[in-house]
Amino acid sequence: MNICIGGAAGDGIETMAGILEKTLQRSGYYVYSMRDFMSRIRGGHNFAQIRFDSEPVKAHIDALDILIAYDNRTYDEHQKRLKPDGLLLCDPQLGVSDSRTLPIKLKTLAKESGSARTIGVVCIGALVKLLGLDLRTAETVLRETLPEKLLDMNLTAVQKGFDSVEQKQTLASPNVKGQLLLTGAEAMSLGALAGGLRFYSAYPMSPSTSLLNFFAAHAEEFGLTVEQAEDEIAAINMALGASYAGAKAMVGTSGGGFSLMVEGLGLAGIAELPVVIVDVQRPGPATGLPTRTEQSDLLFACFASQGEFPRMVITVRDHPDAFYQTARALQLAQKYQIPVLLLSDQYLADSAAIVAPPDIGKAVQSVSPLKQDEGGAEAYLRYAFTDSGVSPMRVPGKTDALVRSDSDEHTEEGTITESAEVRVQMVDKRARKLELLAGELLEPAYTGAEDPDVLLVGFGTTTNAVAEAVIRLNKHGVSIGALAFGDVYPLPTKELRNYWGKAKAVYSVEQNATAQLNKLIRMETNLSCTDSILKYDGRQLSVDDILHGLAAFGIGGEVPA
Amino acid sequence: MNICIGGAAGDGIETMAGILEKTLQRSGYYVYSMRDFMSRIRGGHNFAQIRFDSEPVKAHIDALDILIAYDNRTYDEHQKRLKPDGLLLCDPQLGVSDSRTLPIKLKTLAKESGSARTIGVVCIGALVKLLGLDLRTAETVLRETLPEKLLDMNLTAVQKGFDSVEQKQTLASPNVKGQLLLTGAEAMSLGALAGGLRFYSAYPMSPSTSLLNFFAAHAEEFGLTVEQAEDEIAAINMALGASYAGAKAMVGTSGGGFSLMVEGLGLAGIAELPVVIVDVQRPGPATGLPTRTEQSDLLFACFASQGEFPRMVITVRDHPDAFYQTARALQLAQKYQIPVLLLSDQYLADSAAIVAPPDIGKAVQSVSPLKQDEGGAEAYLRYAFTDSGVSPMRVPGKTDALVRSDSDEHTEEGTITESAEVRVQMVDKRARKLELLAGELLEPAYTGAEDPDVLLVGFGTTTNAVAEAVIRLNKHGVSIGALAFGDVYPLPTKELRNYWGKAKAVYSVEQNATAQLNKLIRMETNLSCTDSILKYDGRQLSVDDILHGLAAFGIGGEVPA
Amino acid sequence: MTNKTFHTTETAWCPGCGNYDIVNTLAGVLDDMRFKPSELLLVGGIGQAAKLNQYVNANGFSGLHGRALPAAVAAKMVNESLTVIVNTGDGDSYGEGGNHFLHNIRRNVDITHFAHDNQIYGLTKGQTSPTSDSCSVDRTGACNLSKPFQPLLIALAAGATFAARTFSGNREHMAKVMKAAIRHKGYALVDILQPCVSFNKVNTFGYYKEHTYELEGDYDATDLETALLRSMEYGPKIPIGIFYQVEKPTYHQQRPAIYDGTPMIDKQLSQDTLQTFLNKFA
Amino acid sequence: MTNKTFHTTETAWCPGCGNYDIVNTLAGVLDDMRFKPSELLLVGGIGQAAKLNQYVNANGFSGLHGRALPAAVAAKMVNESLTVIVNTGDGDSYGEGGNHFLHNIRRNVDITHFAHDNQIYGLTKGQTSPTSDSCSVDRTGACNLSKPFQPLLIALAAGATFAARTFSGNREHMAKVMKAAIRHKGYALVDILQPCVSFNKVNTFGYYKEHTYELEGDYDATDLETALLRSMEYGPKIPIGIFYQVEKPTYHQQRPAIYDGTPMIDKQLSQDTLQTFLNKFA
Ligand SMILES: Cc1ncc(C[n+]2csc(CCOP(=O)(O)OP(=O)(O)O)c2C)c(N)n1
Ligand SMILES: Cc1ncc(C[n+]2csc(CCOP(=O)(O)OP(=O)(O)O)c2C)c(N)n1
Ligand code: SF4
Ligand code: SF4
Ligand SMILES: [Mg+2]
Ligand SMILES: [Mg+2]
Repeated sequence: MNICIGGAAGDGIETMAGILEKTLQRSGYYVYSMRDFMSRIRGGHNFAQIRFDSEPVKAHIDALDILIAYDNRTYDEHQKRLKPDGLLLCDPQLGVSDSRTLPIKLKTLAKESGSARTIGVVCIGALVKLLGLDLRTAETVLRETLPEKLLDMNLTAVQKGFDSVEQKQTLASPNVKGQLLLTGAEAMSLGALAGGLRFYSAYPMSPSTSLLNFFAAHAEEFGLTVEQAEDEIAAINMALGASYAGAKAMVGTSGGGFSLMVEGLGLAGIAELPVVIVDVQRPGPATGLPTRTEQSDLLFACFASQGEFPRMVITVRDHPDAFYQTARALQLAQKYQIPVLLLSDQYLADSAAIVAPPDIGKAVQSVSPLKQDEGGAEAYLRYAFTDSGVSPMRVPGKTDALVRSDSDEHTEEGTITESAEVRVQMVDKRARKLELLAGELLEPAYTGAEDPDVLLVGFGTTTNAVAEAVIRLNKHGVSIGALAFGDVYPLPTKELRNYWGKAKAVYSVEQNATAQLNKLIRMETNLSCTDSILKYDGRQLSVDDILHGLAAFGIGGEVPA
Repeated sequence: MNICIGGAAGDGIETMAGILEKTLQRSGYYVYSMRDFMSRIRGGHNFAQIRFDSEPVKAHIDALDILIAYDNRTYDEHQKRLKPDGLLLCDPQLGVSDSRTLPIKLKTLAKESGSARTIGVVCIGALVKLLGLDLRTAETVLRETLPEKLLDMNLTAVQKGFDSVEQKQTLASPNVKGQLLLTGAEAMSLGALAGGLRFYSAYPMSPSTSLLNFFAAHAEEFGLTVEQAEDEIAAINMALGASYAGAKAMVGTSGGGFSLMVEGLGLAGIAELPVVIVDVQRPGPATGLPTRTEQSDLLFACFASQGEFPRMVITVRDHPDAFYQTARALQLAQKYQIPVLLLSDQYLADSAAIVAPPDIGKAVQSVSPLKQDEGGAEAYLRYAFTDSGVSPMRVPGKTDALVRSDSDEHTEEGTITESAEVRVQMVDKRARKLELLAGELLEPAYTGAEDPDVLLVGFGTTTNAVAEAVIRLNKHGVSIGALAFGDVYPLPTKELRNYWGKAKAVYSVEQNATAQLNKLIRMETNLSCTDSILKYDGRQLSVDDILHGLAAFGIGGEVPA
Repeated sequence: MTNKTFHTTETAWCPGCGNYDIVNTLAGVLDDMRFKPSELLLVGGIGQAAKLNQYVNANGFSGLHGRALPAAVAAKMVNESLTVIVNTGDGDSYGEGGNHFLHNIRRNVDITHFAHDNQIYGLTKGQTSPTSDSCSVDRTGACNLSKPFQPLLIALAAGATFAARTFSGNREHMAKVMKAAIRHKGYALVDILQPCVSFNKVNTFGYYKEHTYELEGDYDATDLETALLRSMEYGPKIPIGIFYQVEKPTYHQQRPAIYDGTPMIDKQLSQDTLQTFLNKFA
Repeated sequence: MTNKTFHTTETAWCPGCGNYDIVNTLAGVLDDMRFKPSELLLVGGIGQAAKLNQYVNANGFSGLHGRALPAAVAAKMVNESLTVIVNTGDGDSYGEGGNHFLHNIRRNVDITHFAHDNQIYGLTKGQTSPTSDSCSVDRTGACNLSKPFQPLLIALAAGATFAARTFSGNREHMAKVMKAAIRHKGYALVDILQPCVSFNKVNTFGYYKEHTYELEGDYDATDLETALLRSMEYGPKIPIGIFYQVEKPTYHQQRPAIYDGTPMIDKQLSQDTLQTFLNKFA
């Protein structure tokens, strides 16, 4: 089932979607729910799209079973996607003439319940009935979610909605238990906590603000330093100061803020200060489309900052990945004393999904500790020339040794040098970390036929939609497979070369305009894709988009849902 | 002849080198002079290296004919490079025992002249005699260079130096006339003026400060707006405001400052504001080696900023190139309404060379005007969807039409939009400029054998050293050639593919640690170099370094100078 | 809209937002002052307030968050015939843009800066801004554990030649102050108290209405000491008006050799001049 | 060097530079105050002044130009047992770092900030800094056509709880002020007038010696009005001393639930707590 709820900003779409998701979760379903917001607080057009099933759902699709339209604009924008046998749920006042309409006097019922603002809950009541869910589940969720003083009117509203319609659907009885409902931002935040986060600084910026909100809300509970910085430059430099002083530190931002952090990224590189930088991508350049999604900061993340130093770029694929990769990123940053860039995007950050409870222990153990190599010298040398390239890091104040850090090129002691020899040794020392790091890389996940004729390559948050498209095509006999990169730089190349050798054609699937993954692969492996499926209108590639894209290349053709 | 003058910071090496270069110029020689400074004001070790000849000289070499040592450190650091029959000029007080020594009582003579600070001029006097130059030429230069009140003592000093030695060399009589002596920074500044520069803003940062100093010194004379900004973010945003208002604008900085400008770069991209950003590179990351040289911002320049938009990256190869490319960059930025990044480095910025007087008219005509395509609409549309991708740009206040610029994605009128369709059209419109721009690209310059077995590829300021190495090898029968890129992104590929097809092995020659040009070529063409000659100790690749690097690959072997 | 020349268009602001009063008043002021749209340049950063230029019939530049001032002063530098007015938020002006605020006051370029001060980050949904009230004042929502930023005091400390405060709900006062600010030769700051109905539930229209009062009729706006002290008065009673106004040489006036009245964009360096200059390197 | 524990090493400064007096005095002060090198963290940005930490026997962090303060306050946030002292230049503190200056004063983290104010950009060879004298004072070399930046006045306007000025050539005075600043609970700014012998030919040792005088014995450093007014006195006579000092809750004190005395780096979130929290999403 795929439900879309649309209205203006300020209509409470977000709240209603949240309650509905929770009700579906408690009713035992798998849920995947995405958001599409405008960059305004009132008016315009926002929508949430909630897909649920008794089988796992991990991506969004286009075709709708139910459309809930608060206003005519919602109807106009989405009715094409509503299936012929779909259900349009709206107030008769809208005056829509569509045979799929199930009119409910939403406004009247809401007012009768005590406030026009309970419209959403009236809808939920109606949906509960229509879908054959238990009204008590919805009531429990309302009780947990709403403030005391609003509860009564909303309980009335949900009942009125429930009573206003007849049950229409009998769904497969679901039985999903003990799973969590998490947004991408929540999964990432929790992963950071599992990874040992102690310090978070940020300047508000959509769509990364949910991370700041999360950490700020729980700073006391978890004893974290969480600081809203005066700008992004302050945020990254604070994180580096905290990291130097011994706290695992992370910053979160979106592209524009990341641009301002680039000098700090270089400081992390030369001073070998562990830090995780989260870039929750949105369409650029500059302000771009502030509340939409894109994967267009990939090459920027790989080459940001003057000069050269080892870094790692990880793209987050889905909710579990957001948890595990964030925990891993913090640990890798610490182990190799490097900056780790974590690329997410608006789509994932704001989407909610039902996932198995993440395993904290597993997250913590995902990175093996490094056998510390203190270098040859007796005195403490912060930047000792070690074989691994990783020098002994100590916490200032926790040792009698003095700890020095420097943004200039420096000696093993950490003091400025202009020596040509030391410069070369230091660059080489830092670069040596890449050798160990290579063994740490996670190969891309593969989905599909064993020896695929067609290979798709993608990264980050398009992963599950690509996989679903592949599975569907496999079912229709198409020999296709997909590699989904999480770690992208350094680029793991084993599986890539393996499958590339088998495939007759390779396509990259990317949420950007210039096929950046394709470029990166070419740069790193000398392999070049046949073509690419690209989307850059700020709306995430759906399973359908991928199927259509492939069809345009003559692959698969018309594939029924 | 190759002369090195070394001493501590504050010893006046810079002044002395300047006077000597000018004297050599006036004596009719070609001169190529480089600088090696420490990041301090007094003490340490600085040197200038001046190569001159009656034939054009365009790069520095290692072997020295004359070493002028103000102190023992200079002797220690450079004596190995002094030829067996070379001349060491120093005060006997240094106590150096070296058969190549020509002791001169520099300190005594300077004091006798009236000030210990005239040591450098005493040396010049001695050099004039040793090299068989005319003392009056040096005197004229002193008169032009020094303030009135210091003149007498310096004229005495130059005479004393002249009298202190016997003429040792009889050089080929030179006859170079009407040429200019320019540093790289001067050539670039003059090119900017030729290109129509009206606005320059910057924050001081070595090694780019010479540009700011130049423009600030001549702001009144040339009627320019020159502003020292509070930080680099201000500098770029000022330039963009000035550009919007109709002034050709440029900013200059080094890597760290460029990092801070990246968000502004994206603004130029989406708002289609012409601007030239000069990055005078130094070794990074972060503070790195502030007064040294490197070519390690190449990939950063190509991919800096979130999001995607057309840009152009030009690397400056030598002094004439600095002039012409800067003029061209300003014009290309204006023609295509894009940001143009100009990469120079400390080596070129601080080096001085004798060059033919640049042709201002030629510089201005190097970019042909665009046939303006106003788009279909009647009203003025700042971002009209045109075939060329270039929309009509007007100057606010100079037309009744209103001019709007926006960092958000916008409509043809320049107002915010969130429409998926307009977004795609706008991205495509901007990207279309690349088609015309492709016709504008300058292919790399080729030097060497017609069908080379070995191909070198390089970019920017290593160009002339690479060319000199190739010419020397050609003379010794080695089948080798070199392509030197000026325009690098978009990468012109015609000559590259042409010569690559002929060569058996291809090496990139780069002043960085990760072979960034090699990576870029791979990304853009799927061609991969056999290996690379890399230097990243902050000191520029000399002709000798290249010859040694090739010898290590079994090419050329021991090549006499 | 009462106003024709500078008519405003449909906005993306919330119904009831204080920005409506500001844009409408400004449009009226511009009309009263008989500007032509084409000689006006409205500049904004990013935020709700910063969108203002999108809604007014004039030249418009929407730059980056926090970076309105550098773009605005530079446009003025190269074309002094433009009247340049910045409209942008408190977060934009004093948070992300704090350094430009400090240093552009020092430059005294002849531009006008209307800071829509809703004491909150509106567009990003209600975080604490530099000017948010102190947390010691009992409240829910965004507030400052740090010392709240005092725009007028800081502006005066940085050397502002014009510093004023007004309230969007007092349209007459706002119009008067806006006019004086636009007429002022040099950088003029007007901090405009502006209710954000969606996120700032404390500093509401009613709150400002109740707490603001106009500076006395005999207030001497040329006395810096007074201005400093009165600008610190921000609590139960909030004075509005022009706190300080003096004439000091503007950026352009200080550089008469460069800025002679002809906009820089109308002048060109002749190839001959450059050729003559080149010869110095021979 | 008279001092053993915090002995300084060879420097890259010019002979005669005011920084020598500063580093030597500071080493003495640290010794007097009986710090252990390992409990001290000296932070700098980039510039001549910023190199100071390289020459002292203590923990040292040399960050980016203009960005010393954010790194310093964050180190203190996560480890309140460190004594954190920033030494950096006027360009670094007030130019590139202006926004951090404003907002970190507001945070009132318990750190000390010694701004070596040579009124010039030293390391980059003599450009105008925000504090360079006004061009109206007849002079050669770098000077400000913009209004010179007044560090103490701005600091006070931003809400500093400690603001002082001293002169590197008056070592006794400097030592006294340094001690008070280090002891102060909260952010303490000391603007140290420091001759740059290579580039600032106007504000020399002799100049400062002649123009500076100490604030009166009965000066009341707890009165903000007085402090504001006296901090503007900068001309023929330049007062030095502690202009303002009051106790206000520090960053840590304002967040007792988070900062309980145990440095944050010594605490960990237990897997159990996190597990329990996770269950809320079921
Ligand atoms: C570099 C950067 N950082 C953050 C943002 C996100 N952002 C957009 S508007 C805004 C704050 C708006 O607050 P304010 O300036 O007070 O304007 P208001 O919306 O309240 O009118 C922020 C943080 C951005 N666009 N760019
Ligand atoms: C981002 C950045 N911009 C510019 C510089 C170049 N820079 C280094 S030190 C300095 C100024 C130093 O002046 P100040 O802070 O007053 O210190 P001083 O040398 O006078 O002690 C500048 C501009 C830099 N390192 N980084
Ligand atoms: S969020 Fe606040 S400031 Fe923004 S439009 Fe709505 S009311 Fe106005
Ligand atoms: S340049 Fe000035 S500040 Fe720098 S070391 Fe020399 S005297 Fe000191
Ligand atoms: Mg605001
Ligand atoms: Mg200074």
